[in-house]
Amino acid sequence: MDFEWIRIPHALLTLLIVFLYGLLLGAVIQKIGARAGRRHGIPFYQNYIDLIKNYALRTTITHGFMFYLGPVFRLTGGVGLLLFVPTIYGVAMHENFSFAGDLILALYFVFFGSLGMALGAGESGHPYAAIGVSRGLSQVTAAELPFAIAVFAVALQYQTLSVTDIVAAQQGSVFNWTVFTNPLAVTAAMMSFLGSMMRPPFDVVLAPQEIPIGPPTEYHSAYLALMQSNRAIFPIAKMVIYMNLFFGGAANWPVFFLKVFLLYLFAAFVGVVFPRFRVEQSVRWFLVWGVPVAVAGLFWV
Amino acid sequence: MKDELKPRIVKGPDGIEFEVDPLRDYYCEASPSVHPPVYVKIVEDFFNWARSESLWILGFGTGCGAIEMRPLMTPRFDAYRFGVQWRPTPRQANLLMISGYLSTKTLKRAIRSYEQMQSPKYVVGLGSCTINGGMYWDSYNTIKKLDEYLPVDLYIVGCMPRPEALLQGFEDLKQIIRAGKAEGANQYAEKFEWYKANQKKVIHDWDMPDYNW
Amino acid sequence: MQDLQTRLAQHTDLGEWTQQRADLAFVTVAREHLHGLLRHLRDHEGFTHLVLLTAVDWLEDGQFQLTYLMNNRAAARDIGVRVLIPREGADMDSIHDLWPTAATYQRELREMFGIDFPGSPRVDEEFILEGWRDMPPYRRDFDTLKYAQEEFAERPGRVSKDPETHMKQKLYPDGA
Amino acid sequence: MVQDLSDRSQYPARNRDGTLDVDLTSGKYLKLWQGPNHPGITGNMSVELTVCGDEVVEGKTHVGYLHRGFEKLMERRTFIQCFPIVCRICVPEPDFNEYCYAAAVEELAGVEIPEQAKWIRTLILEMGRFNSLMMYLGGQSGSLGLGVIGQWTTYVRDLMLDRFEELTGARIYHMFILPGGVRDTLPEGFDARMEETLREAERTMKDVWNVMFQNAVFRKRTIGVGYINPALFDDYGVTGPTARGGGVAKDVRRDQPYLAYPDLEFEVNVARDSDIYSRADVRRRDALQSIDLIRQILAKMPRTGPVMAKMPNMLHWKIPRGETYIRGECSRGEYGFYVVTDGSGYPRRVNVRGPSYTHAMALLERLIVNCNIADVAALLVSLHTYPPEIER
Repeated sequence: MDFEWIRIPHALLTLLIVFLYGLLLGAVIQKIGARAGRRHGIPFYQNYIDLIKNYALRTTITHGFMFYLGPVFRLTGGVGLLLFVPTIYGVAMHENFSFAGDLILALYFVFFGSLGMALGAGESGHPYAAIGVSRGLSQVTAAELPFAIAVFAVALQYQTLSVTDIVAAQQGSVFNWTVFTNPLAVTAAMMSFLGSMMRPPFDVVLAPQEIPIGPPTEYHSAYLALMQSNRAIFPIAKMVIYMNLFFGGAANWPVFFLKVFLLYLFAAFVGVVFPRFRVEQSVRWFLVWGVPVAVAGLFWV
Repeated sequence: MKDELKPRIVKGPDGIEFEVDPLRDYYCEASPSVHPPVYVKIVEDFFNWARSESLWILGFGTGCGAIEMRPLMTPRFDAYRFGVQWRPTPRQANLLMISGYLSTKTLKRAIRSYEQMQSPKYVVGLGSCTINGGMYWDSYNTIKKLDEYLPVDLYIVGCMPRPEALLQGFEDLKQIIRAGKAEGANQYAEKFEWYKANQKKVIHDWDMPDYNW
Repeated sequence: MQDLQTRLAQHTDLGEWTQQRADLAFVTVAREHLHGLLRHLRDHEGFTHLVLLTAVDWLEDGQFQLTYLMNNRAAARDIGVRVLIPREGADMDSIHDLWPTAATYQRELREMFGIDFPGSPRVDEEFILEGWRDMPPYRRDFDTLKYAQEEFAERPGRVSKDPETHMKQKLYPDGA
Repeated sequence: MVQDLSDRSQYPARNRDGTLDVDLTSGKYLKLWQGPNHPGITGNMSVELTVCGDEVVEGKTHVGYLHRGFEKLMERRTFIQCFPIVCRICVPEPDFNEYCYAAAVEELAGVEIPEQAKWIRTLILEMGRFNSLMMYLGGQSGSLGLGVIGQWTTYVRDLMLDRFEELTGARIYHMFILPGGVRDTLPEGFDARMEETLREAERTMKDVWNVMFQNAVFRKRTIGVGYINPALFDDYGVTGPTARGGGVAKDVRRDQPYLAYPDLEFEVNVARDSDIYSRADVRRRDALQSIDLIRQILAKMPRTGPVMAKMPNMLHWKIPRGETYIRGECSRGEYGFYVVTDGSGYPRRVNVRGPSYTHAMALLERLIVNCNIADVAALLVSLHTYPPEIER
């Protein structure tokens, strides 16, 4: 297999675009949430400033080796996820490093960041971080289950494990999208999507009231900035997967921006009007509502 | 001093007994150091601008001033527009609002919170009671002059200061930061002995390390 | 509330009875009768709600006055039971067995007045003050202004002038 | 969901003196501080939690972070000098302090206040109650992560603060209810502007009902959680909406009417279940009731006559020896002032009885056992605690 070196700068370009768009999108979504509360909310460039400020803080303290690695793992999860799925379908420049079995790898990367975070936050020694991590892991695991089953359904449906091929199969008409060919699997996956976006009703992990903000309690300045970067990249990368698997992928940047924005908006809309579930309630919710639908989607195929 | 802070013998899960002195073993004893501006002026100016436009307040309502914080976060005044946000943990905050009188018991917590924040960090004293005791000038439990205990960048007068006054205060603080004059953290590190002596004078049961990271 | 007074007098030696309002009376009893009276009021007279328990320092008489205020909601009336105890080595029987919430009041009195309530839960724990070394602050002989001046750094105030002498000096600089 | 209350009485074991046998080095228990620097806490107080897994086995309330020694300070001030500082005792609803203090002093001095002053006082108390309940609704939903309700209710509260500002000249500390009456009459056009505010408030309350009380997740988080046995109400001195949420129609406005309440028509709001949801619902209906009462007051109140009684020279005002207790129904329960005078120009002793004093101390420490950590904040808020009135 010959490797084209030009793919590396191309992938980095994709990463940069996604990163900048992610920061912007985060602010826009926050503004939309603020409008629901009759406010104007933060300026759309606020996230960039916050990021610069956090990198510019003068002091950092550490709690040990794993404490460093936590945010690094988390960022790796986000970046890795993005790099191994095709961002824009049919444009060689933004195909990234997709290959035949990338669907499995993507599934792994979705989980990777949380694990790294668990190690890092555990090292910080703050009890709130430990509680947050234990809540987070149990909830993410539960949320992942319907998603995994839905992905199996899709893989079975198209008889491939390559994201590119799945996207290719959905081209042509809007009605070729998985959302119309297998609505049950998509419903289950969207439930899991809500769970993994860390927005209400499934954000008890980061809840400021129930425990002060969970895993990142002890993270500050550059560490926090690293996690903010991840928070810009990771949801977009995740939404790229959803978009590719269920909503026909994107053939150019404007379509990509629009679809990602709509997906994000879906999570935000649900988030604004719901309080949080407790962890055991959300786990139950995923198992009771998510998994059966996903299994039904499996049989639909 | 509380029981759990006294030196004692602890038996670990593996059955080995060892001695623990919580104040020395669980905390770091190093005192703060001065972190002067290190970059060239233009970069430092740029960073100062970023710092001023992104003020993260520690959500710690120390006194009655906290009541005017809620309107600041909500539609009428909406301080988010000006880059002011609230963070629940001191590690991530840059601005400590001392919202009103500080009883000696709260002073202890405020000092701890302040020391856990990362520099550059700013302190705003809110209301006349932080300036000279205000209504509580003869009270036996509130401090009368905040800048003896923490390096204050800005005072906002009033009892209560109105939200408009607070917004103006944020703008003034931004001016100070942009001018590079908000070096409270360094001042604290330089005059550390003096601040500690003042703090220990009013906090009688000092059961924490001298500097809380 | 005259009926109540007559009924109570059959059980207990009542001291001074003050009818403050139509629905509020204060009565003084000796400390040994207190527990029985409170129990009787609670169980038989419907005064089930302990409104507050507090102390008044009568420094001149060398006494603390403890006030137990109770409310009978059905009859819409209140009764305050006063007990006078000596200021020196003040202690009192705890009533946390009648109302669990009284333990909080007793903790406060222990700290702020120095009145001991042996047996009350957590009565010796710090409640409001932390690291307090002076005399209990709510006692009358505790001078809060003096304490504050000695304890806390103060900001020098503005120079203020007595208006009369100031105007005199201004109008008649030579002191005429 | 109802919490599983299967027998936990032996777990953890108790020592002989009744304290829990909790060995922190065993790794089984964890000690957590909720507060004072914590967004899930109402004001500046803290709860020391010992948890085992997600379950709280012991909770201790720590207060005193806001102690200013009011009761001592008032002993050093003349009766009129006390007036500006009493409102600072409780920040979110300061007017009750002014009313209780003023009424106590008037009773001891034998002053009768004019009719119009009574009505204006009632109006101010109801406006204050509405504001305080708006804070509560925002806090309760916020403690469960539903931030948007807090935005809406604080907006309405701001509108009501505008009316306060118009009437008294201040947003938070109004200092309007003087011993002897009130400072002024209503400004011109006040009724119309108040009506506008009330309409906006009613619209918002409708939204709150739809988004908060009808919300499946909110119901799931609150129904059956934080149950208080009504049999405990007397033991723990529970009053106000917390008691009314458990089916006991305790309301000082009805039981021992004061000011203009005998002339107003209202029902005491009661709910049955004594959990967080019913307490929240009682308070929501209380807020609607306040809106109705404000309308009634404005319709019925006399607009002529003095607002201040004839008072002696305030600088040399001496009040004969006596003691009294004045109570009122504030938004959280029974609020009262116990005032003792000794014939001098200064009060001998003032004791403030705030409802949070009993709710947040003894009652909370009992309720918090076996509670999930995620519910602690919601439970605490549902008792509607304002720490400054605990420690004063």
